[in-house]
Amino acid sequence: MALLSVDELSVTFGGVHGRKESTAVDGVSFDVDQGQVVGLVGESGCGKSVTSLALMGLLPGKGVKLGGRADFDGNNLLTMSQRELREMRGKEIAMIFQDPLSSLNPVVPIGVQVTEILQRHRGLKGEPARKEAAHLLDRVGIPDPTRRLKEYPHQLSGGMRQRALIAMAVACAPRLLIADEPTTALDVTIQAQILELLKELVDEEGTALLMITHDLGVVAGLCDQVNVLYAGKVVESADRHELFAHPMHPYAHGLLESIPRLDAPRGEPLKPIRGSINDRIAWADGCAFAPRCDYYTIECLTGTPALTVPAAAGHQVRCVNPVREPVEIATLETPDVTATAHGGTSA
Amino acid sequence: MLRLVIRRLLQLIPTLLGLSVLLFVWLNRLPGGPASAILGERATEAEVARINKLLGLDQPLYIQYGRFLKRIAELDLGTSTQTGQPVWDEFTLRFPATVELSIAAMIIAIAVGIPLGYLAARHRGGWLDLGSVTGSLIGICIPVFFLALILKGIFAVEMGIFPTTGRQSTDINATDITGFAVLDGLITGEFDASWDALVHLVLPAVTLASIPLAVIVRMTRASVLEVVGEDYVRTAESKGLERKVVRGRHIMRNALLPVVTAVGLLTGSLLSGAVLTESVFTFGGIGSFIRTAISERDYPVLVGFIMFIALIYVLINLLVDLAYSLIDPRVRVH
Amino acid sequence: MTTSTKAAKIERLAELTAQNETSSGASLWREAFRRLKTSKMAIIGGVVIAAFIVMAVVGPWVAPHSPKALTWKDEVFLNRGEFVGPRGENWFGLDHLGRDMFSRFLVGARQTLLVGVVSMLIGLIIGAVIGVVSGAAATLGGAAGRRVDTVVMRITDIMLALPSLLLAASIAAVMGQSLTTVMIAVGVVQIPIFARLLRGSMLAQGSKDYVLAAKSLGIRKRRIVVTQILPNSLSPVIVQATLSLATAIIEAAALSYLGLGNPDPSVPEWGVMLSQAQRFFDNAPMMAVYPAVGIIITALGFTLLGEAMREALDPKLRG
Amino acid sequence: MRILKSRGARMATAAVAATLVVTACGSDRDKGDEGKDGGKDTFVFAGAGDPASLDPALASDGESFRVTRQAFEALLEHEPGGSKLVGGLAEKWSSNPEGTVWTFNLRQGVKFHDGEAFNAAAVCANYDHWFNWTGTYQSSAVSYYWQAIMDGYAKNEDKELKPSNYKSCTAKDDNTAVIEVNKASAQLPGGFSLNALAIHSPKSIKEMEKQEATAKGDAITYPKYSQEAGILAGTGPYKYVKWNKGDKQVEMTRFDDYWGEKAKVKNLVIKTIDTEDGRRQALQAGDIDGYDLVAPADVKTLEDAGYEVPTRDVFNLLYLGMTQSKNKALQKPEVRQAIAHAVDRENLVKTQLPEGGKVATQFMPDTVAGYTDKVKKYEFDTAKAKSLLKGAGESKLKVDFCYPTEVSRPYMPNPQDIFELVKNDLEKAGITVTPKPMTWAPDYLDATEAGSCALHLLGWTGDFNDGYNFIGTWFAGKDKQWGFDDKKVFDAVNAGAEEPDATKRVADYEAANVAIMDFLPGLPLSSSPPGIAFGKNVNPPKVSPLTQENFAEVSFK
Repeated sequence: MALLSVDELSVTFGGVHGRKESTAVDGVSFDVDQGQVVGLVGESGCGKSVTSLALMGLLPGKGVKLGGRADFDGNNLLTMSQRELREMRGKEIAMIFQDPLSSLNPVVPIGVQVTEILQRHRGLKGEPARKEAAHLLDRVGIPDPTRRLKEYPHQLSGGMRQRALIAMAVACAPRLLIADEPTTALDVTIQAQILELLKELVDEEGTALLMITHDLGVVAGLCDQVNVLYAGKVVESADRHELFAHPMHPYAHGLLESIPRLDAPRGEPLKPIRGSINDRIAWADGCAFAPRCDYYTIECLTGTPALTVPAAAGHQVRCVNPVREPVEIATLETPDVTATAHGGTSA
Repeated sequence: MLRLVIRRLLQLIPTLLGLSVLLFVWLNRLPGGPASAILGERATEAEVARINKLLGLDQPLYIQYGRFLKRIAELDLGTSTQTGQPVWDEFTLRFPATVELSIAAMIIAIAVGIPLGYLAARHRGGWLDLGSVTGSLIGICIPVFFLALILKGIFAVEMGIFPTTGRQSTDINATDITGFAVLDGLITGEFDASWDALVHLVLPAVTLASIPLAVIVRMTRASVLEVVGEDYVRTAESKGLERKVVRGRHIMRNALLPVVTAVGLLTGSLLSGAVLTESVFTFGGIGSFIRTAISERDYPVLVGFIMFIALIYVLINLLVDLAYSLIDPRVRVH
Repeated sequence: MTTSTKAAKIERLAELTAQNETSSGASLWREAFRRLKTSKMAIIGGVVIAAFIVMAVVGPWVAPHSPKALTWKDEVFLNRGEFVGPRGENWFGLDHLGRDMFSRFLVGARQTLLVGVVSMLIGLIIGAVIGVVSGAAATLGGAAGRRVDTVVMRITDIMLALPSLLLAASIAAVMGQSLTTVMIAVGVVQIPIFARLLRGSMLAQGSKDYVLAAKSLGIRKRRIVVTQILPNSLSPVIVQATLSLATAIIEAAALSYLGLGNPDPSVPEWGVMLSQAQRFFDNAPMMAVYPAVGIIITALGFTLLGEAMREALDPKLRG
Repeated sequence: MRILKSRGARMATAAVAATLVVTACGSDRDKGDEGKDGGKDTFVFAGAGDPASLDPALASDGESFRVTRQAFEALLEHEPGGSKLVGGLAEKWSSNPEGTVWTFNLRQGVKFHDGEAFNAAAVCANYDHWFNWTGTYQSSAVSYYWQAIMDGYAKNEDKELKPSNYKSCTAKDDNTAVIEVNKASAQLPGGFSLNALAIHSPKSIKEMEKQEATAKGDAITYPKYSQEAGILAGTGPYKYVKWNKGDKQVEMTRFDDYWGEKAKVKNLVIKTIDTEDGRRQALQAGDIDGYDLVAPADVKTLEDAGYEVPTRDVFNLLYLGMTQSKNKALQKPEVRQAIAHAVDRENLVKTQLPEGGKVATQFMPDTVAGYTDKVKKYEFDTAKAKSLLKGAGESKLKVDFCYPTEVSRPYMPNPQDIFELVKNDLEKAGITVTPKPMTWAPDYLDATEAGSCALHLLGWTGDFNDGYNFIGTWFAGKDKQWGFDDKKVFDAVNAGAEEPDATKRVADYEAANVAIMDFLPGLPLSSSPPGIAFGKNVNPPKVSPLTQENFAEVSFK
């Protein structure tokens, strides 16, 4: 059975003192198996980060309604008590955040920020903790770790900071690692290195990785299974090759088409998706993507489209009239991470 | 670090000089001298004139200012017209009392204010939040002397829990070493004296604490609210750290930065609060002394005091900056 | 293309950025106002202030008796500690000289408001001028400007260094006692605060991209300050102004406690009334409580509104 | 009205307090009580201001004398609780008919605090010490009373000083001292009773003479010995232990070799609490056992609560001063009379002044020899005031009215209130009054002395029982404060000044009073005793019109 299986997860904000409710995540389901890398793709605001926070139990208690279930080997994360979650976090499930600078405590030395988690979950104190911390920093490729331990975040470079964060995340060899846009805040070259590092770690440890990104390049480079999110719902879910070969949902299709192609003839314009995520309609009335959709027909407006399996097994699509013709992707087979890392900028 | 200290102290000099001129020009526009202060209705014009002549108050302003500067240069703040004693002695005599009071007040303000502010922030919108916010607002809005009167009326006169005036009961003659009544008791082992002094401190300290307390509560609250939303707190949570670690190491250590600055500035303002508080409780500190100095136009004392305050103010800010650079690594670098 | 047209284009661009920014400033205001209307603090504060202002305006007309005349002077026996409490014709009772407390309270509101507003304005205007000068100098003045700035700030340093009450007291002492003195004294204390504040937020604005852009495009400095920096620097000042009204009223009360208040005690002003009444706190506590509560509530009103405005204008405090 | 002391009020105040009281639970009752238990062998009395000097010779204010009086005694004293001169350190005294040679038969077996014996030599040592003062000691800020009584010094350093009236002091024998002056003076023998001229131990005087009073910077520095216990030694029932300036208190202890009845309570502490309500609350809370200058409003309250609130006889005078040079209208007798008629002095005394207060008909209280009923009285009559003004063509009279703030004088417990009442009366009579508040010292005193206040409130507390001590201070000659020149008045006043014969002198004073009240240079308002209060468990001393209470008489119930 899956390590993490999310089933009809929904997150609703507001409702407290007069603020109107808004549903950020609207019945999302997906699984993550042992050692598997699963991508959660979509433009910002599609609810992918909220999903991750919901799984970690990091959403504020007040003004947030959770629905569905998210079973982490058998027990539902959503109903766990804070105390249980505290036990779980950092040890079983760890998370890497988007902005390494703001995600590190500016007034606490890196060393402490690493050792504190070791102390918490592995009971390491003092010298041994420091040794282990140094070892971790070394492992994530931070040179001269013992010196770095004493330094403060502002003294590190962006890449280093992200490495440090990763070091903390993997410190207790968690079984699931959630990475929320881990590379977005970094320069392109660094991005690649970080992705490489993640890849290594996952391969070595057999850690499952839930990669949350808007960057199809990252997905192409890393993920086994990909879920495309739009307006809080999974609109397409397939394994990497299948998706890149035959994206069926017009949105996914659009995303892929909008990747600038290195081999595209000069002068050929890019093909971005029209409009923004704000021009949408409620899922209840029909397909939220309809307003931006090239293939949109009147049928799209008859209630929420169901997740169907029109083609290959395990390739689900939430669309009334899926796209049939494939897109040519320069990087379809064995995508080279560094080449595509700076690819998708659709959102 | 050392350079910072030196630079600040150098900056102090022009400040004080400017201040001295300012004050001198001000105060010398005031009429009269010590004569009528001493003699009351018995002072006849002739006598006033004679005494002013004796003191050289009849000489032109610039000469007087010359004398004044010379004195200042010799670190001689002059002589109090109220008491006929050197201003410096009067200060050293009374300052410990005020310092003791201010410290007590600050301790109350900090010890109560920071936790309260934190809790208010964490239970935002809750009754505690509401209570402490309104409380602190009232604390800012209630005239200090009125608060003093009420506290005194209720806890000293009605209930008789605390004494109404003074620093120590008259029958306790504690040996005076540092001038800090509480401390002296501890040093000499006269614990009853210490306790007695402490009991005398409570009401004035609480009164004096009201404003800093209010400010600290609100600052802490605001700054905790801000920090709680920071990414690194989320990171800490994502590591599954115990609550107290998250609170202490990750929230408070950042949230307190602005509060530290505030505390520094407040300490300055305490001294003017002391003027009112001490005179309501006739607390034998510099505050009540200054109050009479104000109404009796004891210029040497006023000038001396204001210079003194300016000095303290600068020193406190210096300390704040040092403290700041100790707790915030980002400052240390440049 | 010719340089002239190029320059023109640059100008246009800069103006666009400027408009863009200021308009965003304007929308900030609209946004803030919207938030203000929903804030409980603001509503309570607003109501209190409104009530206070109404009282100050109509008070003297609706006052049932003369606030000055010692109409019932034969009924109060100070030397026997016999005061007259609330009764039919005198809702708040009589003061220690046989004047109608209620009328004095009503009329006192006007005086109190007057003191508060005028002294706040003194602080605001002078402080603002100083602040703008050094702020502008610091943002655009180059080396010389920075020198000007430091000098000005030294001066405000000195003023800040003095305990406000002491400063006020010595001013009152020098200028002799009068209502004007009180207002000046209390106002002067506010000057450095406003100066610092305005300068601070101007510096902050000065480093914003749109200003840098405008600068780099060589738009006249005065223009930048007037059209761009100032409008966006005002919000904290307005907040402070509201809060200052509260502090002014309280400081004024403190001054009259130190005997430096309004010279003519027959003219009712809450601060004066309070400091007079505290002598009889034991025999007639209410005599002190009325003006005291008046002061506290009013100050509270202004503080609440000020705080609400601050929260509304400062996105950080929202959540 | 006690209703005001209602629960409602308390709740209101309590509520306000409660929001802010944070740690007010930190103490326990008995500790708070210690002051009171300790009170059994320590009597704590609160005055309104710090003493200026522990040496009475350098002092000129009541706060100082309140302290020094317990430790020092003069040749003559006033009878306990009265204003009649009686023997002090001198049992008997007499003078020659010219009133220039004063012979004192000294009390025997009197010891000073430093063990020295009291004798004629000691007396002369003191008088010669004062007479030979030099430098700053000659400033009236330091030696006011010597100048008041004896005019000048052996070598006057300031030509404006009058030549000294003091001639010599000789010790006829151990117990007989003879003091000679150049001419008879109204200041004698009263002056001999001043505590400022109290007798110090010769040994201590030697020490004092080593120290200088200096005038440095902006102020006069009193010699060190006058600021601490140690050198100073008198003959009083108490001797100095310590002047704790920080805690604003002078601590004294019983002098066991005192010649008379020894002090009943072992320790005496006189401390300063500068506000009226501060003192009252301290008494109510049991922090002190008594205090002076009780606010009139509190007298009844304290009495009802069972405190000892004895009433002093009046020995002071409050008047409405008029400066004719400042406001020409005041030069018209009708205007002055109109003002006199306009002011409701009855109401003032009835409502504002403490119990025992009296309306003043002339410029001396009825306890002083020279007081007479034959003076012209000006009853309250607004209508008459109006018509007088009309007659004088001053119906639209405008006048400045100065009053002191933040001060309470023995004759004027609450100047601001008195000002408001008088102002109100004057306005009723159609006079426009411009209030001119000033801080008591220096502004108000300087202004009034310089004659820059058309109307003002001032007064006087007698030093000893002699009429000249009152009227002489104001009307002995042209004075800016009054700004008039009227030979008739001046002569009448001075007639008594150099009259050696006591009875004749009194007659002169009565005549003077009549003359003054006919001319009406100002309006005598009232004589009122400063209130004094003691704890419930205190047997108070005889209270004195000259506020010369002797705390040695105090004992606890």
